This record gives sequence, structure tokens and C-alpha cells, in this order.
Amino acid sequence: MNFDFSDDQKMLRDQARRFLGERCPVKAVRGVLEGAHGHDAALWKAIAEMGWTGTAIPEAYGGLGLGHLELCVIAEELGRVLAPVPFASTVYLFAEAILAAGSEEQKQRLLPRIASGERIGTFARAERPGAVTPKSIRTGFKGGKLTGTKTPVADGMDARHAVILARAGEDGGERGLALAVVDLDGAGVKRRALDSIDPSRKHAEIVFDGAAAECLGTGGEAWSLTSLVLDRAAVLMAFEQVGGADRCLAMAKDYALARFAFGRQIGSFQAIKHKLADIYIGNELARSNAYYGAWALSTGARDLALAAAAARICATQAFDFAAKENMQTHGGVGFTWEYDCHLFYKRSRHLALALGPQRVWKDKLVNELELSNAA
Amino acid sequence: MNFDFSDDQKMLRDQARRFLGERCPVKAVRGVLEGAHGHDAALWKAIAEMGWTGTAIPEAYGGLGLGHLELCVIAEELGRVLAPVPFASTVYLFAEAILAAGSEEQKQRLLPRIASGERIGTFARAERPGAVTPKSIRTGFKGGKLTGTKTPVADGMDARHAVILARAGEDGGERGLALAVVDLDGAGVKRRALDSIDPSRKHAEIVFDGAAAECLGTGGEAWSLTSLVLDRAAVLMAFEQVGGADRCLAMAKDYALARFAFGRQIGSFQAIKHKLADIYIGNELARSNAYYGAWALSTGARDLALAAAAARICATQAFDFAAKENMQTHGGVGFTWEYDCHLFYKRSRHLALALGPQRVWKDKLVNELELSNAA
Amino acid sequence: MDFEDTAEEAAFRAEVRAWLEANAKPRRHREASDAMAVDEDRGSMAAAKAWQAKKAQRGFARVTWPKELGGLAGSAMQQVIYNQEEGKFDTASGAPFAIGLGMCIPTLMAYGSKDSIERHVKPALRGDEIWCQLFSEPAGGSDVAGLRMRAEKHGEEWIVNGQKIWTSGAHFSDYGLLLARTDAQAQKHKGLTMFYLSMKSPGVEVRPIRQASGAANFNEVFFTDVRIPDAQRLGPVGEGWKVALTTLMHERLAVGGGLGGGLDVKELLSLARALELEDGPAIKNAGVRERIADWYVRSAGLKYTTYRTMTALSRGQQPGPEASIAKIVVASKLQDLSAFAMELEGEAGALKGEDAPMHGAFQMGWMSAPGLRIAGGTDEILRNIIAERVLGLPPDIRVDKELPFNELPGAR
Amino acid sequence: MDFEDTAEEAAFRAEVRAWLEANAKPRRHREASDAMAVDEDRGSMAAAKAWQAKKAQRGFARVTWPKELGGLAGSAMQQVIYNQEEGKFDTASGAPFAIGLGMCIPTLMAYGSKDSIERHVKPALRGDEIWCQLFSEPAGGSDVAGLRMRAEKHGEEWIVNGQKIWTSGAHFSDYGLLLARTDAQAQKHKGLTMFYLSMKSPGVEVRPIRQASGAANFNEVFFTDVRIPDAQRLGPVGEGWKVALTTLMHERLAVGGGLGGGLDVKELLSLARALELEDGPAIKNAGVRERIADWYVRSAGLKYTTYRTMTALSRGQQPGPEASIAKIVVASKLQDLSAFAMELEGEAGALKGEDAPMHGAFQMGWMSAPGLRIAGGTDEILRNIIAERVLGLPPDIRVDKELPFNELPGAR
Repeated sequence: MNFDFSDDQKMLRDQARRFLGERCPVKAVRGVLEGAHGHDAALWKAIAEMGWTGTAIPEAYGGLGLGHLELCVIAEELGRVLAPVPFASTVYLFAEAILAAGSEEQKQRLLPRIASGERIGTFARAERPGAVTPKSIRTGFKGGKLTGTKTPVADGMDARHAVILARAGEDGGERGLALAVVDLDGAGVKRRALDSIDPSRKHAEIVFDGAAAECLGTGGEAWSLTSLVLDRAAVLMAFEQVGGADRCLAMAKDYALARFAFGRQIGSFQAIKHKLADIYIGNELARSNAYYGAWALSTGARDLALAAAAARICATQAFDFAAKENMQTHGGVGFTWEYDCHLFYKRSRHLALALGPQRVWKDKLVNELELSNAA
Repeated sequence: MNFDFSDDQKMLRDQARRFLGERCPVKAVRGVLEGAHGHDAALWKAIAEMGWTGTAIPEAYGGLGLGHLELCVIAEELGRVLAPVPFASTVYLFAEAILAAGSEEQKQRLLPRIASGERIGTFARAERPGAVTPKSIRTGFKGGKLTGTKTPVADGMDARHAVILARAGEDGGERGLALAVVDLDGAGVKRRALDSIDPSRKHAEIVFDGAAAECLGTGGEAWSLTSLVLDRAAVLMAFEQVGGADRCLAMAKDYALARFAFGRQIGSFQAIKHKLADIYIGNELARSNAYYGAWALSTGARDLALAAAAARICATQAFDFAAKENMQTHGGVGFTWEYDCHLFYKRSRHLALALGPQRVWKDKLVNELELSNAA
Repeated sequence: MDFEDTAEEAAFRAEVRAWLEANAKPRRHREASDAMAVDEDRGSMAAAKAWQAKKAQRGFARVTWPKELGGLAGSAMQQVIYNQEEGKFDTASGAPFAIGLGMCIPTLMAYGSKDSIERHVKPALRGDEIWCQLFSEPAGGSDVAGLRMRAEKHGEEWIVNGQKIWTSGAHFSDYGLLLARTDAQAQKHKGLTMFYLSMKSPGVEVRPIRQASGAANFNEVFFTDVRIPDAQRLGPVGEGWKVALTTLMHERLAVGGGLGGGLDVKELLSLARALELEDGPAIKNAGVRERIADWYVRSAGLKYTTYRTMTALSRGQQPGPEASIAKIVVASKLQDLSAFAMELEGEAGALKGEDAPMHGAFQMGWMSAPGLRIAGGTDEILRNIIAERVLGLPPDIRVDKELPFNELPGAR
Repeated sequence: MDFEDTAEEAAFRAEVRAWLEANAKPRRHREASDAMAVDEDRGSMAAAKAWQAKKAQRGFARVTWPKELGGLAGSAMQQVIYNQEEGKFDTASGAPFAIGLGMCIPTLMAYGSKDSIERHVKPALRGDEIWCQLFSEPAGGSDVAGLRMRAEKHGEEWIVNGQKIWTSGAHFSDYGLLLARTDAQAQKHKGLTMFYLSMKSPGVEVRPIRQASGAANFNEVFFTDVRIPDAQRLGPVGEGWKVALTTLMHERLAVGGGLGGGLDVKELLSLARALELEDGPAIKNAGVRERIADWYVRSAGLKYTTYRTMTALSRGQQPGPEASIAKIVVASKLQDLSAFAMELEGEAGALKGEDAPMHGAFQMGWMSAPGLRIAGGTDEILRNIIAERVLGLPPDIRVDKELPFNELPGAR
């Protein structure tokens, strides 16, 4: 039984924690939260110089060629400090999509610039409120041209490249879909910044009016390919959520020890003690599910979809609960702009909504259970 | 604003509480729980002598001709003491069904014997595990003869009369259904006692093999009639649940004051204080919804279905929570046969499952919301 | 059981209604998307003061107050009836005056000199003078009596230094009700004294607090050598806690409702009708329906609980403790229901304001819910209150009652 | 990351497996409907003792114990491996010996005389002698140290009077580990002393306790002038609490799993597949699917938490505190999942045993869940333990530490 990260991976985690402790203090997050920029460019540059953007990209394409376990370790630390950078959009989604479906030429052309941090990428699915389903996709991809609107697109203002889920064929369902790679600086692309609940991670509306784009992967597989990319991203994002939830518990605990009311540390009241115990329980369950997701991701196990859904659901629930009860534990000051609680509260919801809501993942999880038990 | 019971109704409540305090101690409940009989015959007789079985039955049919508000008041007290009698089956369901759909002759013949307590009645819908739907009804009612099996039937061993939801026509759905009144002592009826989670309220399997039965109401309306009867019964049963939940809170509170641990009353620990506060909150919400249900029932208001569903759902949730957390508050002894906590725990589940599970009522509630908002 | 007025109530309601029709416009139907707006100031302060003056002139500003103080010597139920009827009209908000008239002035009435009452009650009732309440401090939130603001007697004056926090309306208030520590050697609850002062006094500085939501509904108030005449002391020196309990008791008398900005099941229903999920309209999804039902029964339960409370008032009884459950239920429901709605909205749920569905109503609700769970008593404090005052369970073990305040841990 | 054994572990596993294949039959597939059965004694006591003797002979009865005491001086991981492998075979249950070998004998090893260790360890290991633990009392449940059983010294003997409760296996035990109060004037935790005694001693009376479920897995044990030689005292007089902490520490070392009789999501899935709801198969209902997913992630989370704990063991580290969360999660899940399943079953959910769907498995689970939430530490005590031992939050305010025991409220 060896269900834990290796010593090397733990060293990487400690290194990442030290590095981010210095380079990504809360004021960096506030800088982006209150500023006009979509991310902290200096931090992004530093992260790229560490090679993190290329962690799981093969050396042949300019990456470090490490595995996804190393990426999980980094993700947890990025989540712990709420790093205001387009890491998820670029690394978990765009790069993974190119790796999974790109032609050799596309990989050669795109991945090195991602690995180096020179370029930011994203993945655009949604077009309107509600569920993203094969039928809901209206953006057209015909004759190498994209036409339609994607909204909201995470990091849409900062990204240079995007993978677009679009409709290529006449079929109104799954089989009519295709994935297109588009240069967002190209002609026929208009972007508009949108207000986000977590302004440290911004969104955009992107309007395509005959923008030139290239096909990614073979048509007809676009939906299952998207689903695969989301599974892989879900595991990585679960580690960000676990990192954030962990930090919330630490904040709540520190405050409960330092704050006095009625002549006692508030951490001596069972209402607070049991609340924090419940946060701890949720975090432990989330961490364990995330570990299994990491194993499935790194080994390409057959039950990746099940593991990813479990990691996603459990981590979302844990971070949601930890973030809101951390705020509650702090009382009045926890609701002020000055204290950091709200940064985690906002990020927890941002991550809960990225990659699609719990409902979708729960349905997917049960689908997988039905298949596995059908055997 | 006059959203409370009248002084007369409150007098009736106090009288009922005193009466049941004397005539229905816990050992009466245990007597039925551990015995072979389906109910406490002496208590049933006494209750009938008080006229309660005929509370809402018009004087013309041998009842007291009081309203349903009076019946609600009595129901709450019966629930408070877990009265081991077939009151719900006989009064909320059988009598209400006859009142709602019976012919003048049927009312003349059946209701006086119900009002006097001489006869016990019940209402049988279920035939197998899962949902009771128009399609799920297989029991046939052709040429005045019933053929098929109903299980489980509450108070099925003790009842003399039953209203049976059966299939009369060829139509496999709602329109093929009919309600039949059958004498369970007649030929072609076999009954078998079943084991119940709450043996103080027993169930039976009833097999009909060409048993003679008469039609209740006009064919085709059987399903909506059943639905109406269930709405009315749900309000009354909600009061039983509120009474039971109230009693659980009182038990938990008394124990929390009397029991010492770590040199303190356990009621001084926030874990217990907040648990009991949550029970109180649930009970208050349930009581208020039940009151509105009572108003709708007694006035035949258009939103009876909505009011009944809300009363049913909220009272079920309150009694479930109060019963299980009362047990938890008592700790080890709460889980012994000797202490009374388990009697309430079992009854809470019995009532939660009678009249159909929460899921069905929630769906019905939202249907009503859709209709009312559609306006 | 019915929802009808008694004859007297009906008569009063007619009176109120006639007056409102003569003096205000009926409220236009409010969109779900504006649901949060009810919390906010409808119209400017000038409009608010003008409307308040009108109400005061007719005696409707505080129905229950004695006639000589500008009220109608009416019943609590009559006050409720007035509020119900005013709610149907498009009037300026009475919010700026709520704390002064609801808490500060009743305290002044109970402990103030005849002169101070004559001087202050009517201007406050007319809205000419606005009052705020200065109790909470950084060191004393849930534990109000833990406050540290020092007041020292110099001749006929007190000199006050320290900081207050969470003061609503301090920036537009003329007077403040101030609880300060006059003896740090005395036991925690015995060293406090109550005063009132002009917010224009030299040394008083008001700074808005920016909330997590971005809004600023509260203030910090800093006191530097602020001088208060001893004549503005309410109650004996050292008895401030007893006076404060009167104030706080008045706070709890308010009948619930309107909490949470009215964002509730109705709005969730409209959203669920509008959105398409994987398997069709959200409103047809069994999971969505169960959640709607769960929240509906809680909202309905609270609504009918309020009816029960009003019935008690209508029968001249004290409102029961039912009212105390409202905020606990509403705040968590608002938080959970909003988060759920955001998930129905999908990725668009991560947007806010006009970029989000329904003008960001649910995002606003989700962002304000944590404040609602804390302000005016945290969930935890309210559960303690229910357990102790309603159920009669023992208080928490107190370690801070016997020691001198300045020897308490954390008070150093 | 992988789930493979190290070379050493693999070798040990092979050894264990070979021995089991030679000495037991592989376990047949167990139906969901038997899920609760795993809690119960598989086969008679005779069979249990025979199997225990076989294991003891081979050293597998307690892998981690020193060779001279009948163990293999193996690692905790090796014990886990043995348990995993034995679980795949249809052997008699080791349950009757668990408390003795898991708690009582380790305490004896730590505090007993050389003679007593030689006399008792091996017979217990072989299953010839069964031990029970006599700590809890009606007056001391969550608060074990609140016990009142009096032990008075007369010459070289102690005379014991009082009552114990919640004693598993007392009716088939040969010896008992007994915590009693030897000084009522001393402070609560300082007046206790630990003994062991023969359950056959005159004056010991065992009565089964009937549980709410109808089963009787526990006993009350009454002591009337029971005489215990001073030589059977473990540790100094008045130091019983310190000794008891050793015992309880061993209780918590057990790695989770198997809790709740194995009734879990798998069984709920089979039920949901089998049942028809209003809108088709239950498994297709969105509300049902959400619940299944919610419970699955908790079960999976616990399973992988156990893997993490085993990894720590495998690396020779102490198991982390993760294990402490298992019972809190499992007990409430069992209660909620069972109640939900009963509602899926409809009116038939109100039946039990063979009359209920799936042989009443969910009814049994629902009926046993409240016990699981209480036995071996209530949900509330376990949350305190996590808050204090894992998170390092302060203990509750204690009012019972300084006073003499007989002056404590409630101890009178």
C-alpha cells in the first residue's frame, strides 16, 4: 500500500509552498481582485520560470515531462494561496485538450509557448445560463470560420488561444459538434470583460464573427473529448479546492484560538469546536477522494471518470462548507473587506461553478456506478 | 388576525390531554408493541365513548358534528401519547373517504358504526414496494368482486371495513381505477399479519379472491378522490406528528436538565443546547404549517393541496429530527428498550411512511406552486 | 381560525388606508430581480425625513407611544396594521429612524430626565434628529459587555476614549446612545455606564466599514477625548448593563419578516422555469423540485409563525418567542438557496450584477447571507438564546462574571 | 502512488494466504440483504475458540505482539494484511476476543505483575479465556471518570459494590478489567483504581440489556460484596484513571472499516434499480441520483482515508488522526441512507424482517444506527476529541476537576 505522494513530490510541495508564500501574499490576490487586470503578470512569469506551466507537458514540447501527480501537488498549493493566475484555464484545460487531441503539428506549435508561460489559453463551452448540453451549442464552425458567442469564458480577456466547443455539422446533437482552436487576437473576435463574483478570477464574453480557427481532433468525438478533458481538469481543480479548504480551516482555527469572548477563547465553545471538527471531516474526505483521483489521472485508470466525479463533488462540498463557516467563525470582522475570509468564500464559489455544477457531476458519478455494477 | 384555535378548541385540547394522560400511559403503548393485538381495545372504547371517532362526522350520521379544527386538536394529543389505536385509518381515511364520496345510503349504513367506535375501517392503496401510481394498481374490481392483493394495509388485521383502490376498467391508467368498499369479514378475504417497524401500529397483507364489494363514488374519479382524501388525512396526521415531536423535545429537555456529566447538567453544553434549539425551530415551523393546513381543511380552501403538502413535509421532517436527536441526547440509555425514546423513533418513521413518502408530497407541492404561480 | 381583522382592527386599518391613499402612491409590482432593493433606501434622506414628519404629525410614526409623546397610545397590533398597509404604498423608507425610535429613544424614555425626554423625543419622531446605537466594539461583538471604551469623570463631565464598531447610520446620525466602561476594576458587567451624546461632539470620527459584498452599511466610530456632560448619563454609574438590556430587549420585540431582502422560493421558481438543464426545464428536475419544496415549507412556516405572533398581539398578549427563530432560518436559507440557484445558472452563475441572470439577484443574496448570519446576533448566539430563554436550559459556564474586568484573559 | 505491497508485505501476504488456504474455506459472495450479518457471530462460540486457537498457534492471533507472548513481533501493517486476507475467508468471528486482546490484555501487559502476565496472556490469546471491560456506569457514560462503583480495602482484599453497564460479552467472559472508586473524598480523577477479576467471583451478576432494536449485545453487571485480592490491582491505588487512559488509547488504535454492517451505497443502488417510482425506475430519478452520489463520496472518502492510514502504517509511521472521523461519518450516513431507502420502498418500508424489501436490511440499518452514533463515543464526544486532539482547540471549561468527587453536583 503506497497511497501517498512520494518524497520527491512532497519536496516539490514544500518548495511550492515556500515559493508561493513569498511571491503570492494575499495582497497579490487583492491587487487583481480590485484591479483591472485579469491576473498577476509578475507572478505568472515567476510561475512559468519555475516550469510549473509545463509540469505535465512532455519535454519534447518544451515541458518538464513530469507526471500529473506533480501537477496535483502544485495545484493544491496554488489553491491554498488563491493564486490570481490563469493556471487552470491554461494548464488543466487548454494544454490538456491539446495533449489529448492535438495533431503533432499543433502540439509542436502550441505547447512550447504554453509551457514557457508566453501564451495563456482557455476552453470555452457555455453560451447561455443553464446546462451545457450538446443541443445547447449554437456557435458554428464551418469552413474554418467560427461564428457565435461564448459566455462566460474564464480568463477570456487574457487568453491568446482558446479551444471552442462548436457545431460543425447539421446534426443538432452530439455528433454535430467539433472542437476548434482559435487565436483570440485574430480578426473576427470581439471580447468584453464581465463582472465576476470572484474578481480575482475574471471572465469574458467572446463574440466570433467569422474568426479563423482550426479543427482539434476528429469531428464527432468532440463531446466525449470535452468530457475527458473535464474529468482530468476536475481532479486537478479538486486539489486547488482542497488547498483552499485547508487554508480556511487553518484561518478559522487560528482565530478561534486568538479571539476571546465571555472571558474565554471562542475555540473553547462547543459551537465552534464542533463546527471546526466538521470542517476537518469534510476536508479529510475531500483530500482522500482527491488522492484517488490523482492516482486514476496519473495511471489513466479505467475508472478515471468515477474518481474524477467523486473528487470534484467532495472537494466542492468541502471548500464551500469550510469557506462559509470560516467566515461565520470570524463573526463580524469575517464579513469585512479588510479580512481575508471573503476572498476564500468567493473563490470557493468560483471553483464550484467552473467545470459545471455538482448536479452534473453527481449524475455522471451515478452513471459510472451503474456501468461498473452492471458488470 | 385570528390564526389560532378558539378557547373552546383549547379546552377540548386540555381535556384530551388530561384524558389521555390517564388512559394512555406509555405502558399501554408497550402493551400493544409487545403484544399480539393490533390495538388497545379498552382505550379505543374509551375514545369512542368520548365521541372522538365521530368528531367531524355530522350528527345526522351519529357523529358530534364538530369541525375538523376540533379533530386537529385531538390528533395532536393522540400523537403526543403515541395512542396505539386505529384512529388514523378509521377516522382520517375511511370515514373521510365515505364522507367525501359515499352515497347517502352508504353514509347512513357505515358512518354511525364508525362514529360509535363499533367498527374499524382502513384505506388500502399499496400492492408492492415502490410508488403507488395509477399504473401500479393490479387488484381487479369487476362485477362487484375484488381480486388481488393489498400490502401493507395499516390496521388491516383489526379493520372490519376497507376502501380499496382497484382497477375496474380496461384503461391501464388513471381512468380505469375505482374505489370499492369491502367487508373484510366477508367471504373471499384472507389476511396475514405483517411485522412492522413500529409494532404499536400493525400492518396486514390482504388477499381478495372474488370478495364481494360495493363501488364508492363514480368511476374515473377514483384517483383524484384518493388524492383528496390523502390531502385531508395529511393535515390531520401532521398534528399527530407535531404532538409527537413536541413530546420528544420535552423528553430531551427534561433529560438534559436531570443528567450530569463532567460535573454539569448536560443541558449546559452547547452541543446539546443547540441541538435542542434546532429541534425547537423545526417543531415551530411544523406547527405553523400544520395550523395553516388546519385552516385550509376546515374551510375547504382552494389551496388545501398546497397547505396539506407543506404541513405533511414539515411535520415529517420535524418529528424525524426530534425523535432521532432525542435518542441521541439520552446517550446509551436512549437506545435501550427500557427507555421510551425508541417508541417515538419508531412512530416517527411509521407516520413518515404512511400516506406516502416525502418525495411524493414534495412533487405535489411544487405542482401546486406551478399552478398558483401560473395565474 | 381566520385571517380577518377584529372590528376595531378593521376600523383602524380603514383609517390608515384612507390616510395613506391621501398621502402616498400605491406600490408598483416589484420584479423578482429587484428583490434585494427592499433593504435599500428608497429615495433620498430628504424624502425619508419628509415622509417621517408627515407620519409623525398624524401619529402613525409610533402608534404605540403615548399621545403626549406623539403616538396614538395604540396597540402593538395597530402598529403591525400600519406597517402592513404602508408596505402596500410606494413611500420613502423609515429605515434611517428605526434604530433611534426602536431602541435609543425608548431607553431615553425609561432612564432620561424629564427635560431630556421633552428635548429629544419629538425631534426624533419627526425625523429631524436621527439616533444611532454605540454598543459593539472590536473587543465586544457577541459579548457586548466585553467592551473597553473608557469614560473618566472630570468634574461634571466625562471624557471618553476608544472605538465603536458596526454602527449603522453613524454617518447621518445626530445623536448616539453610548455604552462605556467607567470602572475597569469592577466586574465585567458592573463597570459599565450608559450615556447619550451629540455625534457632532469634537473628537468623534466616523469611518465607513467596507463589507465583503463591497457595500458599506456600517461604520467604525472613533472617540478621542470626547466630552459628555454628566447630565447626559442614563441611569446610575455602573448600572449601564442593566440599561443596555432594556435597549436590547426592545431590539428583540420587532416582529420578523422582510429579512433576506425577500429573495426566496418565488424567485427560485422563476429561475427554474426559465432555465434548461440536461434533462429539460429545471423546474421539471426531481432534485430541483425537492429543494424548492424544502425551502418553501421553511418560508411558509415562518410566514405562518408571524401570523401566530400577530394573533397573540391581536389578543393583547406578548408575542411568544417564535419570533426569535426567523433570522436563523432565513439567513441559512438565503445562503443555501442562492448557492443552489447559482449552480442552476451554470457557469453564468459565477458572474454578478447585470452580467448575471436575473440581474445578479442570487449572487447578491449569496454575498449578503454571511452578514445576515452574523449581524444582530450570530446563529450561535441565537441558538443559545432559544436554548436558555425559550427552553430554559442552563447558561454556558461563565468564567468572566467574578473577576475584575482588567484581569480577564483577553481583556489585557 | 500505487496500491501494491512492498516486497516484504507481499511475502507476508503470501505466507498468510497459504496458511489460510490450508486452514479455511474461501468466503462465498454475501448478498446485500445479509449486510447486517457481518456484525453477528458467524458460527458458535466453540467454533470461534477453535479458530482463535489455530491462529494463536501460528502467531496470527496478534501479529504485533512479542514472540514470547505468542505474537510474531510483526508490524501494524502485517496485522492489517492478515485481517484483509482473513476477511476473504469464511472463518469463525474473532469478535468475542477483540476487547480482551485489544484493550484488557495490553493494559495487563503494561501494569500487571510478571506472574499475572504469564498466567493470563496466552490463555486469552488462544481464546481459552475471554475478557471484558468494566468501565462504564449508569452515572458515567460519556464521562467515564464519573463512575461511582466503590472498592474498599479490607486487609489484603478489596470489597466491591456497585453497577457497571454497556459491558459487551460479560455473559461469556471469564475475566474482567474493572475501574472502581477507592476514594470518594479525592478529586474525581484521583480517587480511581484499576483491578482485574474473575467474572465467576461470588457476588457478580450479569444481566443482558435489551436494546431499542430488540437485540441484546450489552450487559449490566451488578457487584455485591465482590472480593478482589490486592494482587489483582493494576497500577497504584488512586492512579486508575492513568491506567484507564492506556486502555482507551488502545481502543482508538483500531483502523476503521466494517462499521455499519456494510449496508451502504451498493445496497441502495440495488434497491433503486429494483423499484419503480412515479416517473420510472428509482435509479433514474434525479433526486435519488443526487443522494446516491452524496453518500458515495463519503463512503469512498472513508475508504481512501483508510488507505492513507494503511500507507502510514506501511511506512512505519503512527496512523494519523484520520481514523477518528470514520464512526461519525458512517453512523449518520447509515441512519440517513436507511431512512431514505425506506421512503423509496413506500408503505412497504414500514415493515421489517422478511416482510420488508431486501429482507429488511434497511430497516435493520435504520434501527441500529442510533446505537452506532452513541456506542464507543457519541458523535458529540468524538467531535470534541477531533477539535481538541487533532485541531488543538481548548478543552471544555471543567468544573469537576478540583472538587472532591462526593461534592460534585450530580454525584450526590
